[in-house]
Amino acid sequence: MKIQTETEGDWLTVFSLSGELDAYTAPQFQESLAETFDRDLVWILVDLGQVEYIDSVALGILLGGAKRANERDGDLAVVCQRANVLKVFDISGTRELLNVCEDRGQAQRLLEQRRAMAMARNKRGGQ
Amino acid sequence: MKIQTETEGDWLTVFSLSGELDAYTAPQFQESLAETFDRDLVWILVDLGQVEYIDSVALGILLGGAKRANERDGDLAVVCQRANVLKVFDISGTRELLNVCEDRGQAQRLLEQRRAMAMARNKRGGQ
Amino acid sequence: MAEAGVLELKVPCDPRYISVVRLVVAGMGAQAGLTVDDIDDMKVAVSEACTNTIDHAFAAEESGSVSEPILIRFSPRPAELRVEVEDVGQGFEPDRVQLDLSQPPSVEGGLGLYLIHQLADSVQVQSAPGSGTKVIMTKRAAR
Amino acid sequence: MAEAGVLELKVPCDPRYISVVRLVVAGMGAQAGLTVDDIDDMKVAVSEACTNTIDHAFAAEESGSVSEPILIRFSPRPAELRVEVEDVGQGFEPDRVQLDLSQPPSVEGGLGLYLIHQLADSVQVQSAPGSGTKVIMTKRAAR
Ligand SMILES: Nc1ncnc2c1ncn2[C@@H]1O[C@H](COP(=O)(O)OP(=O)(O)O)[C@@H](O)[C@H]1O
Ligand SMILES: Nc1ncnc2c1ncn2[C@@H]1O[C@H](COP(=O)(O)OP(=O)(O)O)[C@@H](O)[C@H]1O
Repeated sequence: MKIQTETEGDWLTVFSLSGELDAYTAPQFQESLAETFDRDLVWILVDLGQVEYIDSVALGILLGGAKRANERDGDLAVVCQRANVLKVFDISGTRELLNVCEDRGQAQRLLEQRRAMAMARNKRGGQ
Repeated sequence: MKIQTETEGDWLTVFSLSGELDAYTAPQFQESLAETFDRDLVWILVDLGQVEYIDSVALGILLGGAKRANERDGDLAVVCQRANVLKVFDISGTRELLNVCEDRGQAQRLLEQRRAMAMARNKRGGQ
Repeated sequence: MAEAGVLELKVPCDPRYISVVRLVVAGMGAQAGLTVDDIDDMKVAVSEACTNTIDHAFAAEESGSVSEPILIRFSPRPAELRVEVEDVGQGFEPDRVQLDLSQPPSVEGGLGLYLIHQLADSVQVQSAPGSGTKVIMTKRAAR
Repeated sequence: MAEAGVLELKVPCDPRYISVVRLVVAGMGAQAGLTVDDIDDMKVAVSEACTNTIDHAFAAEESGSVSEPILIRFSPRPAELRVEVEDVGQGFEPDRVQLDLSQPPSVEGGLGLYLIHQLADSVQVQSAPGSGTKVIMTKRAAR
């Protein structure tokens, strides 16, 4: 498994993963994710476009990431096209929870909208 | 493994193999080869362009085919580009014996020349 | 001794080897005539069973101690792949691990057995505290 | 029981499974850090040893009888893959199988052990009539 990390527009962290995400490799991604939260970045896009395999270990890490992001008023979205990977999201009923999108643009727009809503909420709360 | 057989110009039998040639799959090719000899076809081109793996079992079948063709005044040539397959010919010292060529055109020209020579020999012998 | 026609794999209880187990699932699945999609399903199911052994079977032992290997048996039959994943670990009571298969577990964790049941055509979990665990998964080629 | 850090494969004495053994060679070779070329070499070497067991180890038994499996042990060490292929067949006298490694065997047959010696970095053949055969092949990552 390979992990590439970028930051877009100072607020969005994009992870591009490739290879297989299992009990051996996924913990490495979990660490990268933890570092992101440590730096107070709570908007996260995980691109699984090049990932050929995931199982419950990866799912657990993604769910944990989404939960942590939500708790801190952020969110996480997943990009994925491969049928076998999508199937794992589908049968575990996590497609909605993890904001699984077909391409990166869609995922980024979704997170932008959520962020705009969160900022509006905070503004109202602050008044 | 997959085997495709064609006849070119009524004299040349071309086998196009793909996949892996080992103790399980190679015997199937051996049968096709035997049928060719049964039909008195002794000029044989074996295209290994799509073959990813060979070992001593395939080598033995090819050497047996070349021997049988030579005994009957014919010949056998092999087409192969993949480094790992070429390596098996190289370390077994069978590259010459099996007329290993880089492409099909080269192999076909080689067999055409050998056939012209064999026909000339037979003519002289017959006079 | 291996049963006739059965391929056995003994794998150290270490996550680094699960990807190798998946390679064998792919090879044996192809031999049994499974489709690529069915093989993908079995890769996840078998990996989950192995991950469970690594995570739960020897949980009580201090880390660093050498645990017993995972034993994986592949029985390719015509148009069917049967895989057993067995350990001699602490075992558990399958009945007490509530498996409501009508809906996925909502919390993190508890997904492994759920996915196994969803992805294999038939599943048997044989386990009891103190006597190890055996998970038997079967995928049929023609459905 | 598997040694710590050792992966064991028990394969029926049937050529259909040799391709699965090669998949494991690929997976374990990658873990040991071998290059693709070195993995290709080991695929041939290990396949040859398996083919020998299938062809020679149980030659005396009538066909159709169930023979003992091939036992294959993979020990990945840092930058090295060691593979043992073992059978409990009739064995042979390695010294009487003349291995002139300076030139390839000129006749058909007798190529298997020659290729093994050419492709692995080091080879040990342990065999004796009546007591089975073990071929130990090692490939180092950095050369
Ligand atoms: N091989 C095993 N050995 C011991 N306990 C196991 C084994 N497999 C599963 N279990 C038990 O079943 C529970 C549910 O497993 P699973 O559905 O895979 O979820 P998770 O692994 O996330 O807990 C585990 O928490 C564990 O208590
Ligand atoms: N596992 C084995 N069990 C018994 N005999 C073996 C085994 N491996 C090799 N041999 C003996 O060594 C000989 C040489 O083997 P090899 O070099 O592979 O060539 P080939 O298989 O073509 O005969 C075999 O003919 C056989 O007599």
